Amino acid sequence: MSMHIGDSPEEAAFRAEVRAWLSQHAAPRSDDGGNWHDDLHAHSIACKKWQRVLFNNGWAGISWPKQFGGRGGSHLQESIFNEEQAKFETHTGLFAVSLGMVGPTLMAHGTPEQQEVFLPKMLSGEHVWCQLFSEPNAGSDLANVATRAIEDGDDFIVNGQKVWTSMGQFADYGILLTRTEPDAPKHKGITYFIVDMKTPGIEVRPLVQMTGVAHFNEVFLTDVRIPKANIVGGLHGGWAVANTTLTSERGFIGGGSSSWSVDELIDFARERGLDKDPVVRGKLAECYARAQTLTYLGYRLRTAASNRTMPGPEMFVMKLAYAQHWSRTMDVAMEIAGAHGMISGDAAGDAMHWQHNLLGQFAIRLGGGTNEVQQNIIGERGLGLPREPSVDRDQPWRSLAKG
Amino acid sequence: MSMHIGDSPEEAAFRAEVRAWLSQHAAPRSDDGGNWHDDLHAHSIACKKWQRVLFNNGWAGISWPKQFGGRGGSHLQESIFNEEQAKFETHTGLFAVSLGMVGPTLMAHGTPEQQEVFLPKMLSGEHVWCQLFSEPNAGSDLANVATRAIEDGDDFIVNGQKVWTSMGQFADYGILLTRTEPDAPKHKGITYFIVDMKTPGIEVRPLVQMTGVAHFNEVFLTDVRIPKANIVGGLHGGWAVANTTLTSERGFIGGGSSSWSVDELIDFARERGLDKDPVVRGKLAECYARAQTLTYLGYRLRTAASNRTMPGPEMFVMKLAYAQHWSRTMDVAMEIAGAHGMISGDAAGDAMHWQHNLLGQFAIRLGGGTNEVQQNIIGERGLGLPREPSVDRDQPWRSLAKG
Amino acid sequence: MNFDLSDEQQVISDLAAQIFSGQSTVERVIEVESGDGFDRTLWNELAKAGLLGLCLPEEHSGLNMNMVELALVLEQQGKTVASVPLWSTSIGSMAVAEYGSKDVRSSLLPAVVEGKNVVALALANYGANDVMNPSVTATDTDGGVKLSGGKPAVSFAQHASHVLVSAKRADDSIVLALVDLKAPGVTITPVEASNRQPTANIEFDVTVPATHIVAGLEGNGREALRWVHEHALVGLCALQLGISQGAIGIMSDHVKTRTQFNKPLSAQQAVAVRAADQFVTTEAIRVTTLNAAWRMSEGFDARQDVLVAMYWATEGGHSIVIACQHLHGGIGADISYPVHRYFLWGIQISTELGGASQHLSRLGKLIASR
Amino acid sequence: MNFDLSDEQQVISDLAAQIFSGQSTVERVIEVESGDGFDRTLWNELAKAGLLGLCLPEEHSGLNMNMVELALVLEQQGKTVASVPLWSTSIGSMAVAEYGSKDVRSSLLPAVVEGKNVVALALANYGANDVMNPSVTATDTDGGVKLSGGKPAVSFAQHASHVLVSAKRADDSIVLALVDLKAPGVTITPVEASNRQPTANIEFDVTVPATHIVAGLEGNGREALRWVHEHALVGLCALQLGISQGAIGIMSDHVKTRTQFNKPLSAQQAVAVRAADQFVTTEAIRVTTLNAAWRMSEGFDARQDVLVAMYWATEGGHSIVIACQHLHGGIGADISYPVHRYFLWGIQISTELGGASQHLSRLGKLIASR
Repeated sequence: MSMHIGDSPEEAAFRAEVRAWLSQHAAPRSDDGGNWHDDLHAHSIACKKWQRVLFNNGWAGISWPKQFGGRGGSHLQESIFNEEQAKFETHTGLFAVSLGMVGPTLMAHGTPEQQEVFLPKMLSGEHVWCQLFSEPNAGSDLANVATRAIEDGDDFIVNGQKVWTSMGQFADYGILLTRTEPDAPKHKGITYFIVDMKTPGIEVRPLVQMTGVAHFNEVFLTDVRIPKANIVGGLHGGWAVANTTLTSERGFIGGGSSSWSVDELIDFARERGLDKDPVVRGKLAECYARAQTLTYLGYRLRTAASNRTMPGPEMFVMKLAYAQHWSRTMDVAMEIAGAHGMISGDAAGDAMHWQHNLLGQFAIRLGGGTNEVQQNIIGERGLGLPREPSVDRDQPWRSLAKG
Repeated sequence: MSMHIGDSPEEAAFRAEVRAWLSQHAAPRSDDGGNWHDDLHAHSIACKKWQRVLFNNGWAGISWPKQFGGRGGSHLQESIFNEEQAKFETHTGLFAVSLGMVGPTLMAHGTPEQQEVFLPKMLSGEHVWCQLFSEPNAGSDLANVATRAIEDGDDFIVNGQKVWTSMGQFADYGILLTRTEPDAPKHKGITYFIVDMKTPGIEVRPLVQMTGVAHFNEVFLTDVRIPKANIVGGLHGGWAVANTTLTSERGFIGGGSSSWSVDELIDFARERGLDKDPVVRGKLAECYARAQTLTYLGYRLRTAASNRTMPGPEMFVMKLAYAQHWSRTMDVAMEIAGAHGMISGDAAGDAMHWQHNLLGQFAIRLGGGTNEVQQNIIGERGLGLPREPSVDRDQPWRSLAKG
Repeated sequence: MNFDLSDEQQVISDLAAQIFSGQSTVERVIEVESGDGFDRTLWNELAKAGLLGLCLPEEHSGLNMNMVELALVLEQQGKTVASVPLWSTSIGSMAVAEYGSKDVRSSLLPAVVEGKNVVALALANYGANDVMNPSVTATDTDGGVKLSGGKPAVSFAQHASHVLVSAKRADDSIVLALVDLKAPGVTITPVEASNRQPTANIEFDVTVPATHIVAGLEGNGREALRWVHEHALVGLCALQLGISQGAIGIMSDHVKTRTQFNKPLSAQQAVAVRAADQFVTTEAIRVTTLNAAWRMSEGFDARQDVLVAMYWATEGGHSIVIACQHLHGGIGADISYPVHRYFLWGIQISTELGGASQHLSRLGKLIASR
Repeated sequence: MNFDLSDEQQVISDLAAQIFSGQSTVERVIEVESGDGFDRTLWNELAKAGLLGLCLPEEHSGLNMNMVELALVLEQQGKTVASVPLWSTSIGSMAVAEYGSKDVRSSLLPAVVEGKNVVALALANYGANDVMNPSVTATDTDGGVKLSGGKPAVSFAQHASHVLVSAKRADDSIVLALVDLKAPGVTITPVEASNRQPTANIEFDVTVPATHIVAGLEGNGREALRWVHEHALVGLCALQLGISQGAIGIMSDHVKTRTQFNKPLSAQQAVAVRAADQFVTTEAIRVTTLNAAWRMSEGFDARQDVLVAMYWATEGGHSIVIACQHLHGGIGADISYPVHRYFLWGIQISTELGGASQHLSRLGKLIASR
């Protein structure tokens, strides 16, 4: 098959079909990138509504096998759909965890019953999922989770605290990492559960961020009872399952559609009378170059996803490049914004949009593992550097100092 | 005493005196920064000649006490002298190690006899000194030196290999770090010697660098006999003495006069017709800002040297800022040079000067400890971060794996 | 040559440190933030200590000091992100003392020293924001100057008694006017600022009496605006110096105590190195700010020096607060944790009165056209 | 959509890898460096494998491939810093094949494929070096064009049979001429290049017959020069991609094996992170270079794509070779250790045909004036 960087005739036809359908079912994207930041609740309702439209029209889970209610299409088709969808005023963020992370994990590791019960309702938008992974002392070092799950008859009883649970306040189900064997080394005593968020003992507390909204939550678990049937990947076998979830997350964060584009930034510079400034032009060019690069890195990932199993360090490269691109572009945007860059609220106009994204950069830098975690993985997988000597890999988790 | 950023009236008078003397004894600096890189031998002769002129006129060792043959002046006066001297076509590099590192070390740790024998001839330029510290497996980790010194009557017999010995091919004496107690922890079994470079068993092999010259040397020591009287700082007490030497080196590298200036870079841009290019102007401005910053960091160090003992992290800050400034400026210079930047030799004209400095940046980045070593020290002393956990601090040196 | 603070300067710095760290605790900052955004208790303490008249003439009850001392005090404010209009009040009142008529000086300054008058600064402009090219227009009238037009993002406008505003006549000459914010024809529209300080846009349709035209009646408007601009910039640098130190302090504590992979973050790959780089940049802000403030205090031309300091305060300060925020990981995103305020202030100061490119452009022009 | 190489492209890449890594060992590079700087043995191998006619038409014994395949081969050259004039000969002969008269094609190309003719490229200019504004002047004469003026730093000029040179008429129209380097009126002055490849300045005072005016007789000079320029730039990107990988490979081996403080360098603070960043940048060079080469091969407008790739090849390539050199510590300064050649080549390519700012300026103009 020869190299082809762009749509093949079949892909172009698919794209045209998608665009035609979208233009009938959604409004064109507004200038401010769909400024839904301010009202998460309204956003969540819009997401559910749109997911239902997708599902009813056969566009939900484009790359998912038909047996799970998907369209049975290719990853490439899904990417094309997402690209086109981003040009319309559509709301999708509520299902990022469900479709991007939980779905692939359950397809890979779930029992047939779990797949049958949960996957279709994920696609239809009936169930919203959240991720209960990070803890106050288990961030980059996720394998350090301390939330305890203790066997009790046909159930486990769970106690602990989770943080950075995106959209947790809207979730029906969660995927949950727990410690079930404290005397095993830390990677080997973890169990992965599906948990119904309405189970007694679960309290979700929103965390307000700099942007003024509470995208993330703390989740407290007190004597939460979960049936054994909800274990994914076997008792103490949760680490491998978590890795499937995380790999999906990194791909999502690296390749997700943005709330902004370099074209919009160029327009912004033009409105501010700076598009002829040679220094600003050079900076816009750098942003453009980075955006193009991400496009091609994305093309390469798609090719890999179509032709083979998931590649080595490419996904981590993409995620790092994306975080850099986001942060650099926002710096340029704030320079262009000038005094306007300091004002929030309606008075700020377009500048507000960029400020939101500036403040939002840390979710990109930190989600799916910090930049530093990615860099270490690239060092190992891309350059063959030895893993950083670890003092805690083989010791019982219980014996490690807790931070 | 009130803040005064610049010469006081007394200092201005001293500067005028210095300038008057210099203009009688030296030619103004040429445009290419005194392009002595090509002929080290001629350079070494010119250095000796100039040092003798300084000595005969009472300008050698301005801040050295009179008892050691110095002028008994202040550090500030010495800085003023160096600043003015840099505006003239003077050669001084050969004595950088002698005066900048060995002198201060012997004044602090030498025996009265060592001080009496060596210091005056250092000042007069009769003796050239070199540093025999680094080894193939002891670079950043200098305390890992493996060159062995074994007691034999009134002498020690030394075997080993040293590298990166600056100007070693011209040196009369060297300061030498050796391992005298392999069973002690690595910092505690090191002895610091003065060695006559004409002692049998010393072989100096020049290392040609990218610039085409051999500023550095490898030095092989085979059964080299050194009298015990040449120990500085006591048997096994060499590490503290070495630290005095290194601190002096960092100050020298951070504050030494450069072979280039931002003014020259601006002139270069003007010659190339790029001084009105807004992007180039912005880059020149950044270089200028960095240069000014180094000036004030230097002022602060001088103030500290005049008023108190040597400060905490300031010297390391200066060295890092200097390395960054050098490297950034050379990047800008090569952009300005364009196609000329790729040509060496006479045909290159001014571009050659900048290319030399581009290639020379690694000496600045690595001399006196790599940037990373400085950053770790700043982390400890500036921010109070705990020292990186060391696996080898307290174990016998002999038991450590050798790289 | 002496780069050290004098004993007197050290006293001022210590006094300011004591007041700000004593009064403006994290709890207090949160309390003020949830109120009207002006810490009046702290403001009164500063007045009592004489710090509101630090650089004002003795005849108006001031301490007659200069920009270095003010920088030392603003540095301490930045360290605690205390919400008081010290920067604008100090710079604005200094401009009045330097250029204003006897009338305006006597009416404004003693009340500033007592903490009763608060001055806002309206130097930034709508559009491409060239401070030397004001967007408010000035028209001479009988006995005064009429101002028309708007100024964006004036901090503390809603709490100030006066605003020092720059305006431009049709012939491009410049006027600096001290406007009473209660005067009819002044419209204040509060806006949200990123750093959550009280901030408003102001529209002017007002005639200012000649007594309150601080500069520009006698052709000295441009020079006076440049003077105010340079002092304002150095004030921002000093604030940013404090903000950088505050952010680095919180970050250092975090990386020392936060354990991941069974060792402190500061012992993880790259964390210590990145932290050290922020320290180096802070030192660059420090020495260049002190130098610019000192040259100004001595009456030397400080144009290039101010731009050098501003380069570090914008480019460097920006990267410091981003790094400190980043090194906190998820914890930093929680706004009940204090580091984010330093991030917001740092970003704000990096854009207030122009970003790094703008300062480098001006500096480049100065040095390349020598 | 397919970003993978085709089987045929993979074969070309493997073949090139085998030839370059087999022939151009570190020892051989040193040997060639101490001789005349042209590895003729390797050149003959490349000819035998057909790689010198890779992108030339079949009628002239070429393989009729295009820029992607050439990029794959140049990447392998970069990895081994092999000293052969593959870049200039390929681009120069491709330009002749694309624009040249039948006469010049038949006389030049078959001998290029056989390895007998070597083509140099004289695109850079004295002064501010705008490639589209040649410093050699062209004057039409009877039956040809007279060239006057000089070109700096032409690599392999002293070993080439021909040079493709850009020149400008008084009316600003452009001429591309293939000049016989043995012709009277051509003066070759060898100069030292930073990357130690044979290089010379050339002075022209020569009349080129119309048959050897490759473009510009019929008003297509500017278009042809742009074509050559873009192809030459992508060729440089591909070389830089190889150089970056070579440098990173040596650096990785070093930090894995070099022990300091009783553990490998790669486990020291910041080393692994910095190494990883270089990998990310190399991947950026790779995907943008492949994209630009592919678009060119397909005949699409690739102006912006070439500049994006050049941005990474210059800015990114430059920082990669500096980081790799730096991470070697003192060892890298010893020129008997191979990493410094990658540094020198990387620096050279970063300045050849303009630095990063120049490419960003052009790109900025294109995207902002849409």
